[in-house]
Amino acid sequence: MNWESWQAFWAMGGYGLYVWGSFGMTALCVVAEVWLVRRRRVQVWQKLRRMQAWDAQ
Amino acid sequence: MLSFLFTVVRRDILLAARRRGDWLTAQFFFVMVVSLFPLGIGPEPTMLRTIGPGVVWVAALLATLLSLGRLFADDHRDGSLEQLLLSPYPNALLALGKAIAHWIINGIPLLLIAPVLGIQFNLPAEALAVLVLSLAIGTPILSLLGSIGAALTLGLRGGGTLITLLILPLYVPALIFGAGAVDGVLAGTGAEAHLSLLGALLVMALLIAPWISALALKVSVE
Amino acid sequence: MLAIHDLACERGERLLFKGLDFALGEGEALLVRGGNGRGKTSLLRILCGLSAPAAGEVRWRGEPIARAHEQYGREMAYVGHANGIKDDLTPLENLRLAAALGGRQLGEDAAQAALVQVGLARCVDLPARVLSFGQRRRVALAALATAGALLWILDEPLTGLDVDGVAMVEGLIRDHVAAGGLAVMTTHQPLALGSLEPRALSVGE
Amino acid sequence: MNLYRYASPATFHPLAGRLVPWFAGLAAVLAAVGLYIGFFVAPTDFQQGEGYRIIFIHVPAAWMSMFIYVVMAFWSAIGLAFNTRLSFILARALAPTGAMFTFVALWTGAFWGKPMWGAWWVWDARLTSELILLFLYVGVMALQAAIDDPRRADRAGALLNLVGVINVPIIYFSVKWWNTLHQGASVSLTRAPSMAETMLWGMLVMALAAWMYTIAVALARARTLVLERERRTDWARALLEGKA
Repeated sequence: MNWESWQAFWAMGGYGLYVWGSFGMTALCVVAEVWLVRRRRVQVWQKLRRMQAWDAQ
Repeated sequence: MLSFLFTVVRRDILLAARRRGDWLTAQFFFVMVVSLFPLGIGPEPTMLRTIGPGVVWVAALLATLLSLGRLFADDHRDGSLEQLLLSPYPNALLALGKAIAHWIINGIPLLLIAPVLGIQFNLPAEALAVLVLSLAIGTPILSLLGSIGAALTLGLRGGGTLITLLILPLYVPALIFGAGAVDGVLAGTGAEAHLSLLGALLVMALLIAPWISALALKVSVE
Repeated sequence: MLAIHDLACERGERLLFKGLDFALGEGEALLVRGGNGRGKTSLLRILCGLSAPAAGEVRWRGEPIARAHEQYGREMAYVGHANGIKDDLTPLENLRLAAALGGRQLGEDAAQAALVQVGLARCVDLPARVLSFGQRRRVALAALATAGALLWILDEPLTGLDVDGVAMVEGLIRDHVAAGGLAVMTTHQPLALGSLEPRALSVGE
Repeated sequence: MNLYRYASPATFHPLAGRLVPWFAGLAAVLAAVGLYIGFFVAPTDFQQGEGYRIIFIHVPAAWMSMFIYVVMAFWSAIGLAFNTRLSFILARALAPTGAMFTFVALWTGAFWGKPMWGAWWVWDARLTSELILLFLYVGVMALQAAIDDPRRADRAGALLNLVGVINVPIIYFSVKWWNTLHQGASVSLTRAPSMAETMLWGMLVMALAAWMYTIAVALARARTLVLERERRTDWARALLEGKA
């Protein structure tokens, strides 16, 4: 095990800002991308359903 | 085949000659952009000498981009592009002819203006010669690669800004070798290596760009 | 000569037409019918090779046109919605340029004669910019007449023309077909071709 | 096996729908394992301390950014050569993820560079090429976004993609050349920490996780695109009805 305590883990031997800044931004990008893809899917579903209902009339 | 190429080139030059106003804009833009740098940075001669080659080259890229927007747009609007594409010759030849004409109309004036601007930047005589030489090899590359961008963005909303986004990254190698050649002279390491790499880029662009822009024209006109 | 087989065309996500078949021989004309937005122009653009069909193919002398680019380019002439006339050149220069780009020689006298024939004798030396819409259309038609093509593809050739102009186009088409040429055209106006009865093709019904 | 069957949108849509959760799950598991190795197994670097742990995302992100561009070019070429719509859709679905990884590589590069060389940004050959790669991604996406007709957008994007992929090595080489000539101004990046075996494993597992993630996201995006394009076909109509 590398870390003696949670505190040491978060401090990353003084590199906390850089390490967590990198991992944090990566996590943020991944979450944002997944969210955008899902939202797009929902929007397209709604749009297509509306169009189909319109066509049927 | 060759006569078709000549006809396309002659046609574009004739059309540019009938519309000198449009054509001069890019040249004046070039002069102005370059002249703005000393005003922004200060008149210190050694500093100007260091940045001079890069500034002239970057301004040449921007001036080329400015004139590329019209490369196919006018012909597209009045329908003559369709007629050109239907001519009994390979479309790549048409794209090559248009790029050559663009270079003659827009590239050669840049070469002629560049030494004057180089003097403003305190460049010594041999550096000026290499600057012109590097532009002479480099600006055809800019026209050839630019024709791809012009063909892809044909008829799009905001095509003028879009083309910058598409094409500038592709201009990076030409910029590096072109400005580097002049830097090489200033630093005393010589310019041959840079110029021959620039020449290799030109050969590649000549071989590839006309085909791609012909395909892009077909896609855009469809 | 000109044959299309099982042709389909899509615009955006919409299917404009499919399963279109016909063959056209020498001395025949084809009138493409269909309302606005039904794909008449799309069909003509596919026929001249500017657009690719979604399915099927167009053949000229038995060869797919994509492979016969050079020959097809020599034997086909297209007049679209846009005239393809440069505004900064005179009609005379326009005609001679069009001929040169098609790989043909067109002397000044021949070009002049063609312009006189379409009724532009007075505007030969004016830049096309100052001509009216109908006059510019006539320049395009003069270019068509001097192209020496076997197949004419005409998209709404009558738009913008006055009564004389319409009669002139009708005469051009009649002579062309009578001399063994082929013509494919669309028009919304009545077309009086005398004894020539064009075949009809409906799209997108 | 009939490959064309899988290339048909009607087959692709449900198939991709079934595959996405699997790839997403695999990505999550691999990422968990990779992070565990990265933080708890891999030892502290004797030169760079704990700061080097950024390598576990930086390097995989940089790999992915380049791989994805090449894969996009592959699908673009297939699409242009064989006129298969699905290949264009796949190329298009990959672009945003590629751009995301390029951005992550740049960001983590900056956060790594700051403590190691004292600067957020140096004009190093790799960083500069990566930046230009980001521009190339943005260019393709902007071009496709600007074109309304999907057919034209696909083809134009594919052509630009091919030009880009020819240019990437040239750009890399030219930037590297430029970099060696201006040596004084920059710091060499090549001094990677001496690679312990566990570090290599951590990076490989993270790279695999990134691959799985890319496949999952690209398939999900492609599914939406397919549905949008095929909305007038019978299968899409039936599908849209079904969920009513």
